[in-house]
Amino acid sequence: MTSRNRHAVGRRSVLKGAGAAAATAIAGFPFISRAQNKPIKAGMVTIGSGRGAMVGSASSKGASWEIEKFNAAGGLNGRPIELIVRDSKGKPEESARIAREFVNSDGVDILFDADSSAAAFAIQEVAKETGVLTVHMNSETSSLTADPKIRSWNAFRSARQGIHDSIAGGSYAAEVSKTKGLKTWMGCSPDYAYGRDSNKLFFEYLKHFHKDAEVIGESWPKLFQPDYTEQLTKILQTKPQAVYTCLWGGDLTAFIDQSNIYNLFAQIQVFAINIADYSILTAVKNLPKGIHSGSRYLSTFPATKENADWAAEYRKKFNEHPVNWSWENASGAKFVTEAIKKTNSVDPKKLAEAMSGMTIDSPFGVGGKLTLRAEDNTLVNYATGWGETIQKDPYVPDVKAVDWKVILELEHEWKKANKYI
Amino acid sequence: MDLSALGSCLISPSCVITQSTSGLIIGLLLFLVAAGVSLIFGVLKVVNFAHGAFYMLGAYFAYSAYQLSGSYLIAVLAGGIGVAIFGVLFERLLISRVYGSPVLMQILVCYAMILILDDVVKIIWGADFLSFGMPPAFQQLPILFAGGVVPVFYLFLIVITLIIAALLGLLITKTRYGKIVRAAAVNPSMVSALGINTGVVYASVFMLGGLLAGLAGGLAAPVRSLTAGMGTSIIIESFIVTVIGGMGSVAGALVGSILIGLVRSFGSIGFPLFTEGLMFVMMAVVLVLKPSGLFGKEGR
Amino acid sequence: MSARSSLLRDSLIAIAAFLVLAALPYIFPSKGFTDFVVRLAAFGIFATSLNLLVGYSGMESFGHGLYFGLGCYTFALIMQNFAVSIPVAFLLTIFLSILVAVVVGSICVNLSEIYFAFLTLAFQMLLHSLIIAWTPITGGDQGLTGGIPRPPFLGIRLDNYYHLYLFSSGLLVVCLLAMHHIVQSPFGYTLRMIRDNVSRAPFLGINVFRVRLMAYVIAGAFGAVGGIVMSLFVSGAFPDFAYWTISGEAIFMIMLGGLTVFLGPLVGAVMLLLLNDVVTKLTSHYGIVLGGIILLFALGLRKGVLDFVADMWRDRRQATLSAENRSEVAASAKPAVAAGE
Amino acid sequence: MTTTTNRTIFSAENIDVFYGTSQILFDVSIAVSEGQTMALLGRNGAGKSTTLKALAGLAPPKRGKTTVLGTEMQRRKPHVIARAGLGYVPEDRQVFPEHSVEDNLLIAEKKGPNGEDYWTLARIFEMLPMLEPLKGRMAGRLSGGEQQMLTIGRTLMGNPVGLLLDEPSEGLAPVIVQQIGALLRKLRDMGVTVLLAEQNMHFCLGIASHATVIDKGEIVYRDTIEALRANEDVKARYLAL
Repeated sequence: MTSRNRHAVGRRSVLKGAGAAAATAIAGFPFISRAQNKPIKAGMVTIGSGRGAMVGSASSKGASWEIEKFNAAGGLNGRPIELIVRDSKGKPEESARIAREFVNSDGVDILFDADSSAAAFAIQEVAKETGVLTVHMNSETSSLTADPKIRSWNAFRSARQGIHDSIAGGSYAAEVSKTKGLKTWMGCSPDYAYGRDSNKLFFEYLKHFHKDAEVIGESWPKLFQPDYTEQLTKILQTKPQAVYTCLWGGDLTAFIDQSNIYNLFAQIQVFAINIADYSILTAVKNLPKGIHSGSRYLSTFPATKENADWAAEYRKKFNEHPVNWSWENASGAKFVTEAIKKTNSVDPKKLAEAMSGMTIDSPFGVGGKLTLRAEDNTLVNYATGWGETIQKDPYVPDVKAVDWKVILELEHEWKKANKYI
Repeated sequence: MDLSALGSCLISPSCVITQSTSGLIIGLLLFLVAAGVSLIFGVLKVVNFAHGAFYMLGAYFAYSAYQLSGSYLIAVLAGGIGVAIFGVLFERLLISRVYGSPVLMQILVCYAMILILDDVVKIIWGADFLSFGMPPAFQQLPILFAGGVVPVFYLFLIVITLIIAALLGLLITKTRYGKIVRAAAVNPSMVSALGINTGVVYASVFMLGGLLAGLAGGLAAPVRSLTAGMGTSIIIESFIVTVIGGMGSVAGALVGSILIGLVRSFGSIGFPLFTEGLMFVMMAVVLVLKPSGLFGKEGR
Repeated sequence: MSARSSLLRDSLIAIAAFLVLAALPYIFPSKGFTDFVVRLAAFGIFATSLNLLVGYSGMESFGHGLYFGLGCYTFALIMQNFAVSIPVAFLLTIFLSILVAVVVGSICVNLSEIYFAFLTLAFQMLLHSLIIAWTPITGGDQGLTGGIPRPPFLGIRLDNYYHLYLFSSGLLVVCLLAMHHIVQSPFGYTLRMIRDNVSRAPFLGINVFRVRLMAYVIAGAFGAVGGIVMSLFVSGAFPDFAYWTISGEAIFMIMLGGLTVFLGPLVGAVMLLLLNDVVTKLTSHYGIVLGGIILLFALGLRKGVLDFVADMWRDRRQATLSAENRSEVAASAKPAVAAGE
Repeated sequence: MTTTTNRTIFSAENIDVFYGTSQILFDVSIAVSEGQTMALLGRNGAGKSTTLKALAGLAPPKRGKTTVLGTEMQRRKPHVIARAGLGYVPEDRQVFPEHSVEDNLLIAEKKGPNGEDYWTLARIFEMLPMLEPLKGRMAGRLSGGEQQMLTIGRTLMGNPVGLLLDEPSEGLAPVIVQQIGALLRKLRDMGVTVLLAEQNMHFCLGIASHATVIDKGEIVYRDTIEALRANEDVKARYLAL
């Protein structure tokens, strides 16, 4: 996925692509690096095709809008940022290749990783090797920044993080369990790194907050598995009181649709961390009420005017609802533009220094602030909470925010337990 | 591995019923796709890798038809007929041009088609996944049967796919058309010399395969999320079915599909992390012991 | 020309090719270029090794990625977990690949055509399932991350990109030379004879099973070398390298470049990698563009580029002998008759 | 019942046929007129089968033309030629082995070029009574002779105006060969136009009226079959084994 139009990444046409193809076929031969252009170049690696295509679509919108604002305000002394978006097709090795190509051939100043978690690790290797300023905008896998062996001085994460969400989820689920008397649990998470981590940590913190909780079964659908019947019937056989799932995207909608016909939600309390996102809420035709969900992105949470305005403007601009990736990428781009303004430079060392520990005003933060924590270059203080679904807008009317003090405390212990600190 | 869980499931009637229906439903939808793959291979000797994309198209056609008409029946028919037409065009315009070429060249054409169709779907219907929604008629509580749980919609799917399977079986074994198709699979030049236009036969087989895949896509749409690339997993399973059942055999495709469905549903209890591997083990075992498949003819 | 003198000639060509490759980074001083050649080395070796089966032996394997993935993971795992030198890990990887190829090959090579294709595919997917399921060792779907240690050996420091470039180009040249020697040897002729007329071979005292198995094992070993280069390039391993699509890509390289000419797969690898890189760069509609180009090749040329060139060359030479024979070839390929054969 | 006239039912005119790059037929011409049974004689590999295949459209000629009822057919697909009224019975009895005898016949059922519908299942069984009790049996399980009868019957089901028969006696027991000979005489008496490719001249004697001899892809002799019988020179040069 590529667009050289810095004003509207979302607007593409085949014809224009063909014209560009003809024009750059000679000049754009991949090995011949061209002279540094006037604009500041930012290269985004993301998924633009196949089942993950929506990642690229939302990510590029979130980031490009922020960049557009920066450019409209005059850029860096008149130098705008040019965002180049390329499709890794969901293959980590291709992500690594594109990232290297961005740095080595296109000479980008900033690398935006809006790809999968697996790709984030591959891109992290490129970041370490090349020293280019890198922002991971979608990867939620904690070890990417928590593990000092993997962490890099020039790589930041503007996405939410698995460990934070698990602590938040565990504490919320424990509250619900205590009031509803839920003891037996089952997990149904996708069988890949994110799913396994999220599942494991959720139950770890559930038990931390609620000693009586017991996991009596697990089922592991494959990522992008079309049919969850076998997992659903297994859940029905095991008869837990509650189920945790971190399925996401189209997998989650299929899971909800299929659960509905088994009448699962009436029999079992379901905690699905990824439902409260407009990509799911608006797509599912018969959204059951009473599912517990973590907040991904909601225009009503945080319940501020800034957040509601941002969502409304986004909708007007792109004719679709913003989603989790939108705010994560917007935030990543915002940190970078703020750092550029602050340092008046695109030098990676200066930018990294500025971004480390940086706090910005943001509609997505608790109290309107987001911070890139200095000790591990990762995002903290973003709005996170849980609530129950209803069938129509605002879908999750009452989101209970989870206290960041609790999250940070337990995160610290988790890091110690994993010998990261 | 959790063999004790599998054991205790097998002695519990409720578990057996629930898992069997889930195996049946997975298997029967798979059958509709695999039967087309098997038929096309049997008659044209073409490994139609693009068949998963046919299934995807069926789901999307059904989605749009459902948006326009609000009728699930019309949606499913639109999926089936739309893909049937597409199948004929694909065969006439592309695949028929590489009949004489090596198998790998045909696969190359199919692969190109998958790339193009996934992109076209993304352009027309968007990069986001779509959810069809359960038709109101099926928004009912599941039926309880001997302790097992069977959703009404799945019961409907099982019945309708079994009817389609039976009709397909009759079509292939009893009608003149079916006899010609089977004859063309064995000896196309002789069929041609008897005054039958094999080009039409080939196109019709693609039409039939497309119809089945399109119906499968439409039928499954209410419970599967629609995305570009949704055909990839089903095509691999279809090939496993085709190999296990025997290439070109409709009965083999049915048995193979149900077998895969059951392996998935019971495997998820006994080997939750290795169900995929289990299917490939099955395929390898069949290929080693009886390369032509359970229902295949030897020496072909 | 005797086998010996042709080996000498090939070796000279190989040395010249290597020297040219070694000099190129001074002309294109871009890491983009060296990256490209390293990837090309991985895929070039891999695709050519598959063509030993597809083109020279008539064994259409769909599961050759088994060896690419195996090579990639084995090498990366040995380097990460044991303090051995790169040549030792290299040889251990090849040894393991040969073992696996002997076992898998013994089961597969007796099957005919499409069944061989599917069974090899099944074994490859088995490895893929194993990689995905065996998370503690392989890293599962996340891949093997954390980088591959590269202790220097013989003055070669693979953590330097130019050294890695030289090492990969050297491997590419050596492997191609070795494979070319194999297909030109009596063994290579035996392979082609079996391909063209399998029923005649036993009458000539040829043990078809053994010859095929040997070809399969040789191809597997070279396929693993491609995987090793890839693991050095990405500094790790990903399950995609054992997925069926990797076999598919090698097949496309062969079909695009040509299967009747020894260098066809290498040319195909250049084409497919360039196509991928350029198309990914230029358009968001990657699938339509790449699919369209593949269709043009498949339906327009109906053969690989080098096949096409070779045929043209042959035709030109024959033109004086019989100007009209050529179109007859086309006419005899009537679909109705041909599809049933 | 028709009798022999001078109207040509089907013909080949100056055809050249290639397999790949090697030429098999050189400037072959042959015409069979209404009601005639013509024998095409020659050694194994002389080009008899290829001539029949060229007429049937299975080995399209590179040059020259073929006709059926006066229409040019050299560029036509086999099924078009079959529908134009030319029936082809291959030499190796290509029955559909997994279809029943009855299904083999029914697959081929069609009207002739002018709407003829003389041949029905009942008439075929009347003509080939040995097939009727076997009608439910898989064709692959029939004996060679039965399969030969079946392929002839199958082609007749298409109500052809002309029939190409490729070595119907080959590899069959003498008693079966006699039966096939009787069948061909019956067809001749019914006025069916036949081109009969054979190595065995004696088999043709009571059946064919005329003979054409082919050798190395070229026509070397044509006359009545009686004249050929008397011509020891031609027989020795082109037909002796």
